[in-house]
Amino acid sequence: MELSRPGFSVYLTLGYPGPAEALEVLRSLEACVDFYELGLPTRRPKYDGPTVRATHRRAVEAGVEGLEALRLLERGGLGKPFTLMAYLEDYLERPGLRGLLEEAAAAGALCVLLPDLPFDYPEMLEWYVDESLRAGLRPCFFASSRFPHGWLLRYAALRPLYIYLGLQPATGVELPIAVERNVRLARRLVGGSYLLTGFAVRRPETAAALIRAGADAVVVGSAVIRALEEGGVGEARRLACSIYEAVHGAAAGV
Amino acid sequence: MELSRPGFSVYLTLGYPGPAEALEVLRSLEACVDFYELGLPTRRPKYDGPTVRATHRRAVEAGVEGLEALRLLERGGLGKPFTLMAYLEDYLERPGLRGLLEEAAAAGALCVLLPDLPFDYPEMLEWYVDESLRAGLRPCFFASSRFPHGWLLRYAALRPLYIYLGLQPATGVELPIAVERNVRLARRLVGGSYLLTGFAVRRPETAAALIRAGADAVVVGSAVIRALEEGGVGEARRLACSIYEAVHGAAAGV
Amino acid sequence: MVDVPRYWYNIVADLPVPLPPLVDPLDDEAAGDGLGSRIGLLVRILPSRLIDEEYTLSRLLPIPEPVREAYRRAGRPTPLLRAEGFERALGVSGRVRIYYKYEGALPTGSHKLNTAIPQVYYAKLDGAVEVATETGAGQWGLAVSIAAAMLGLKAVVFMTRSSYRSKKARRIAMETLGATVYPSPSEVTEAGRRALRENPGHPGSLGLAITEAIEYVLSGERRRYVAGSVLESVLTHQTVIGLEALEQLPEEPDYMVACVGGGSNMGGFTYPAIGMKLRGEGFERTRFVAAESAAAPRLSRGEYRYDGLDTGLVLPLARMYSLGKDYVPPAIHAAGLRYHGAAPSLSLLRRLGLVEARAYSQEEVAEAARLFARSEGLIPAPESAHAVRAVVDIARRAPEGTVIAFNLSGHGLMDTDAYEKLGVAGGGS
Amino acid sequence: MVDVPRYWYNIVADLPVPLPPLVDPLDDEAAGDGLGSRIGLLVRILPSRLIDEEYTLSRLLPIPEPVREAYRRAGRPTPLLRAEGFERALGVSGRVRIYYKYEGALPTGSHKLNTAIPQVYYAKLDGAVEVATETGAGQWGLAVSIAAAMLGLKAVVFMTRSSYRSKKARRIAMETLGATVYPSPSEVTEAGRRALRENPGHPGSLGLAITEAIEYVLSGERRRYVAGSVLESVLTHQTVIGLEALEQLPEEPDYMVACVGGGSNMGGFTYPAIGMKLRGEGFERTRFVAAESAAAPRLSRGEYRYDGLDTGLVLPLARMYSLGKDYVPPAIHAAGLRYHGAAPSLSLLRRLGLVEARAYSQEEVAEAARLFARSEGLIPAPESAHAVRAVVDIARRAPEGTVIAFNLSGHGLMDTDAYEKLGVAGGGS
Ligand SMILES: Cc1ncc(COP(=O)(O)O)c(C=O)c1O
Ligand SMILES: Cc1ncc(COP(=O)(O)O)c(C=O)c1O
Repeated sequence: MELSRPGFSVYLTLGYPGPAEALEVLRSLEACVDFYELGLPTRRPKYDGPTVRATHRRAVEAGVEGLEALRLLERGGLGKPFTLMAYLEDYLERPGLRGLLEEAAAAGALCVLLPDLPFDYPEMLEWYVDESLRAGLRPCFFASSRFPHGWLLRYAALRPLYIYLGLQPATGVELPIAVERNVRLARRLVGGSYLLTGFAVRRPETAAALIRAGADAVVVGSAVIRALEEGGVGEARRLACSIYEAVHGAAAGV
Repeated sequence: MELSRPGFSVYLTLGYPGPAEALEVLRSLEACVDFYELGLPTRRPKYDGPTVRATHRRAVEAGVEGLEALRLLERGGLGKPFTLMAYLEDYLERPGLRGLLEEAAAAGALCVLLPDLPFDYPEMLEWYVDESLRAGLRPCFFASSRFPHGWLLRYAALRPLYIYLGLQPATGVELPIAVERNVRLARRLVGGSYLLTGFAVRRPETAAALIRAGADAVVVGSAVIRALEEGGVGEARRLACSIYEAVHGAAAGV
Repeated sequence: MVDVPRYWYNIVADLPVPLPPLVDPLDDEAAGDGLGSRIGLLVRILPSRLIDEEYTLSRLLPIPEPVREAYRRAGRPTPLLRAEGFERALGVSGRVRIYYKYEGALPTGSHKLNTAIPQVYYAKLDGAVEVATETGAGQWGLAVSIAAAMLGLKAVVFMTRSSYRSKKARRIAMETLGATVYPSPSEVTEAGRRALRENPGHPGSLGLAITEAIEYVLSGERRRYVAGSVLESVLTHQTVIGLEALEQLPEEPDYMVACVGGGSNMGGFTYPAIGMKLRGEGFERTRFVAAESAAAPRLSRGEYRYDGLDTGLVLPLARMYSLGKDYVPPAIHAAGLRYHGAAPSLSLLRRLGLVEARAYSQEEVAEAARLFARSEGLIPAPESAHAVRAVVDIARRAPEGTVIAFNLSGHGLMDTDAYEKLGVAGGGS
Repeated sequence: MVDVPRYWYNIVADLPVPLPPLVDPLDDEAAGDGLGSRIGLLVRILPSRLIDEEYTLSRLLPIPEPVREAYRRAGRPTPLLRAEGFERALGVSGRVRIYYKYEGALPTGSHKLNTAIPQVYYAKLDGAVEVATETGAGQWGLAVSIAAAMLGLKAVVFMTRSSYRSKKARRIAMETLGATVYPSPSEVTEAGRRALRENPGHPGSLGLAITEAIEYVLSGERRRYVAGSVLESVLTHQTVIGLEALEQLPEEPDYMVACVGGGSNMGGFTYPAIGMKLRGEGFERTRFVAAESAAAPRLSRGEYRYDGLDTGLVLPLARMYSLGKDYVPPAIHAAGLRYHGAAPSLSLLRRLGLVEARAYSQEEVAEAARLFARSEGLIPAPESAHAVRAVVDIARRAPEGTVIAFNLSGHGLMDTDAYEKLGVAGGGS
C-alpha cells in the first residue's frame, strides 16, 4: 500500500493523553488526517523535543510503555492507516527487532520508524529493511536536516514507504532554519520517494509551503498536543483540519 | 679647448708633497697624463677621502693654502693642460666666486671644479656657469654616484668642459659598487658631454673598463699619492703610465 | 592566484554515517532552572543564520559577500608555504616535503577570525549590539574583539582565569579594541559565582566560561553568543582554510595534520580533503592526523558519548569524544587546547578511523616549536606547535617521497611568556 | 590583483637637488681609534650589495628573485584598506575618504621585514654567518631575527635598555627565533661599557645601540651589520610599500601620511608618489606629511646639518635634520621613533618643503590609536599611531572630498603594555 499524495498526518504518543482517551482523541481527528503516526511510549525519548517528551512521560506514568501500547488499538481500531515510531534502543534486547516488527505488523501498522537507527545503529540499516519486509512491513527511514547525501540516496534505493525528514533539531522546537531549502535539497536526492516532513510544523501556511517545496506529506505532533492541552479535542481537531486543508490545497495549486 | 678623448688625468693637491717638490712631481708624470687636476689646499677637504685629506693637511701645514698655491705654478708652468679643484666654501667670502675664477683663469686653468657646489650651493649653479664664462673658463661639474638624473641632464645642457663622476663615496676609498653600471647610466644621461670618472681608481684594468663602459676619461689621485709615498716619484710615474696606456689602449679597442 | 572561496564546505553532507544530533538532557524537567529545552534555547543564544548553517542539507554554503569582503581585508587567502628550512633542520631535506598553511597571517594571529567575522555579522543581522563569548589563550576572544570592532558591536569576553593572568597581552589587546574582558569564573554570572564559592582558586575552564558567556547573553537584550569552535557551522566556516589549501597545494599530501582544541582548525584544514576522499575524488591514501595536548587528550583517551558542550549544561548535549564536561585540565600554555570535548563530526571521523589522534606533552611540543621557529622564522602558537610536533614525528620516520601538509593555525608572538617558561627562547641554536 | 613589484624605487635619481654625500668626520685622524675612514669602514660593516644599492645612479633597482619570493612568503603585497569604520568614528563619513596601507600584515607585524630580508640575504651572499643590529621597541630586531631564521644566519640584537625591559614579549620572541639579545648599553662592547660607566642608569638610545652593534661586527669574523632605517638603500627597499600602494589606491590622495623614526616607512610609502610628483607625472596637489614624536621632533625642531648617524661616530656623518647624536630621548612607548635624526633624503625633502612635519605627544597619539582600534579592529603600533593622529587632525579640518592615505607601518599587538599604561585599553567606547 502507498500513502496518499499529498498526505497529512498527526503524530501522537500512543497512550496519551491517557490509556482511556487515546483512541478517542485519534478518532476525533480521523476526518482530517490521511494517516497517523503513533509513538510507542518510552522512558528515553532521546531525540524528541519537550512537548513530545512530556507525552511519553504521561503515557509511561499511566502504565503504558512500549509494545503494550498497541493493545489500545485492539479496542476497535482506527479508520485511517498508521505507522509506528519507536526507539530501537528499547527493543534490541527484548523482544528484539524482529519481535518489534512482527508485533507492529500484527497491530496493522504500515511501518515502524526508528529515529535512533541512523545515528546509533547505522550498521543495522539493511537488517532493519530485511526484517521489515519479512514481517510484511515496508521500511520507513528517518533523516535529519544535517544528513549525509549518500544516506538519502541509499534510503531512496531501498524503496521505503516514506523518508521522514526532521526539519528541526527536535520535535516541537522551532529554530530559524531555512526548512524549505532543505526540503528542496532532500527532494533532489530522494527522487520519487515519498517524502514526509515534520518537526515543529504548527501553521497551515508552513505546511503548504513545505508541500510546494517538494514534500509529499506533512506530519504535525507537538502543535496538536499543545492544542489538545490548551483547548481540548475540539481545538486539536480544528488545527489538524486547517493544516490538512492547507496541505491538500497546496498540492492542488491553491 | 677640448680635452683629449680618451683622456687620463692625475689629481694632486697643489703644494703636496711640499711647496718645493710639487711642480717637480707633476712634471715627472707629464708624459703619461693628458691633463692634470690640481686641488687648491684647504683645511676642510670635506668630501675627500683620507689619502687626499692628508695631502691637503700636508700642504696647509707647509704654509700653502687656497689660491696661494697657484704661485707654485708660476715657476715655469706645466707641459699639459690642467683644471683646478676647490671647495667653494673657502672662497665665498674672500675673494668670492668671481675672484676665485679670475685667478684660476690667470693661472692658466681650464676650469674650476667645485665639488661642494651641487650639494651645498645648488642654487649657485647658473651663477657659477656665468662667472666661469665671464672669466674665460669653461664650467666643470661634479656628480656623485647617487645623483639626480635631472641634474646630469642640466649639466649636459650647460656645455661643460667635463662632468666629473665621483665613482665612490669619497676619493681613494673603494667600496663594492658596480661603478661600470653607473658609468653606463651616466653616459646615457649626459649624451655627448665629456665624462671624466674618478675616485679610488688604482688599477689599469679598472680604468680600461671604465672607458669601455662609456667614460671619456679617468682620473687617479689617491693611488698615485700612495705610490709616491711608498715608492717615490718613480713608482708614481710607473703607475700613472700603466693606467695611461690602459686608457688609451681601451679606447683603441685593445 | 588563488581567490577567497565563494562557498564554505559542510562535511556533514558527505559523512559515511549520519551525524548524531545535538539533544536536550533527558532530565531537563528535573533541572528546573526554567530555561526549558536547550535546543529551543539556542534561538535566544546563537545568531539565527548560524543556526540555519548548523542545520542545513547543503554541501556548499555561500559565503555572504560582506563576509568575503572582510576575509579579503583580513588578508585571505592566507599563504601556503613550503617548509624548506624546517625540512633541513629536521634532516629530511630531499626525502620529505613539508607544506604548511599559515593562518597566523590573519590580523589576530590565528584562524579564529574566519568564524568570528561571519558570526558577528550574523549577530548584527539579528539586531544584536553585543556579542559575548569565552576564550582560553585569548586567540578567540581577540578575533571576536576585532570582528566586533570592524562591525561596530561591543564584545564581552569571559577569559579562563589562568589565561586572564598569563596572557595579559591578549587581554589588553582585546580591551584596546573596546572589549570588556572578565576572568572566568567571574562574579558577573551565577555560574561563575557558584564555581568561585566551590573553589576560590578555580583556574577556569572553557566549558565553564561558555556557560558564563551564555548566561550573560540570556540575561540581557540584543545580545548574541558567538561560538569559538565545536559547532558544525564553526568548522564549516573554517573550511576556507582547506578550500584555499586545495588550490594551493602542488601535490596531494600523504599526511594532513592539525592541532585540536575544539576541532575547528583541524576540521577547517582537512574537511575539504576528507570530503574528496569520502566522495572518491582524491586523497585516497592521505592520512589525517589530529595533534592534541596530553593535558586534554579527548580524542586519544576520551569516551565517545553524549556529553555537555558546556559545564553548566546551558547548551544541548553533543555526542563526542569527551573527558567529561566538568574536567578541569591543567593550566598548560596551549590554553586553546584545554577543551574537554571535540567537535561531533571530528569525533565521528575519529571513531570511524578516518582521523587519527596523537597527544603530546607540553615539553615535547616546545622542542618542536623551537626547531620550527629557528628554521622557518615563524613562531608557532603553543596550540599550533602541537601540529608541528606531530609533523616532526611523522617526518622523521617517513619513507622517501613522503609529503606532509599541516595547518599552522596561529603565531605565538603573543605567547612569548609561554616560550620563555618552556625554555624555548635563548639557549643554543 | 597586485603582484609584488619587480623593482624598488630610488628617489635619489629624481631629487630636485643633489643629495649631500655621507662623509668622514674631518677630525678622524685626531679620533685615533684606529678605525680610519668611516666611509672606508663601511665595507667591513655593511653587506656589499647594500653598499652598491646605496651608491647607484639607477632609478629602479631590480629586486633579487629570492627576495621577491621571500616577500611573497611573508604576505606581500600587503592590503590597502579603506578606513570606513574610522571615517564614521571621526564623523567625516561621506566627506573625507581615508585609506591605509597595512604593513602590520607582515609576520613581524611591521614594515621592517621589507629591508631585513634583502639585507640578511646580502650578508649571506658575503659569506656572513651572523648579522648584528640595534633595536628600539624590537620591531626591527624581530624582523632581523625572522629574516635570519629564514635564511639560516644568527642574529645578534642590541636592544635599547628601556625597551629591553618594557618590550619583553618582543625580546623573547627574538630569542625564540634563535637571536641573542643584549640590552644596550651592554657590557659586550667598549662603547656600551663606557656609557654604563658614565651613567649606570642609561636607558639606551638607538644611536648608541648602533655603535654597539657595529663594534660587535668589527670585532669578529663573518659578521655584517644590518641597518633598520636612515640609509637610502633601506628607504629604497621600503618602496615596495608605496609601489604597491600606487597600484592599489583607487584615487590620488590629497594627503599621504606616515610616521617617522629614521624615515624608512615614510620614505617607503611616499617616495614612489613624490617621485611621480617630481617627474611631473601626477600627485601634483598631494601633500606629504611626516608624523613624529614630540619626544624626538627632529624634522620639526632639529637642525639641518652634518651629524653622526650613531653616537660613537663609527658610521660616517650624514647631512640631516638632527637633535644631535648624543640626544637621549625620553623613554616613550613608541621606541621606534626615538632616533635623533632622519634619513638624508627625507631631511632634504623636508628642507625643500616637499614634506611637512608634525610632532605629537604620547597622550594625543594614544587617543587616536584608541579611536582607530575600536573602529577598524586593528591596533596600531605606538609608532604608527602617530600617523593615525596626524590623519585625525587633517581629516577633522579637511574640506569635502578630501582623500587621505596613510601608512599603518605596524600593529601593536605586542605593545599592549604601552596601551595599558596610556589608558587606551578599557574604559568607555
Ligand atoms: C592558534 C590556535 N590554534 C588552535 C586552537 C584550537 O582550537 P580549534 O581546535 O577549534 O582549532 C586555538 C584555540 O584557541 C588556537 O588559538
Ligand atoms: C611600526 C614602526 N613604525 C615606524 C617605525 C619608525 O621607523 P621608520 O621611520 O624607519 O619607519 C618603527 C621603528 O621601529 C616601527 O617599528
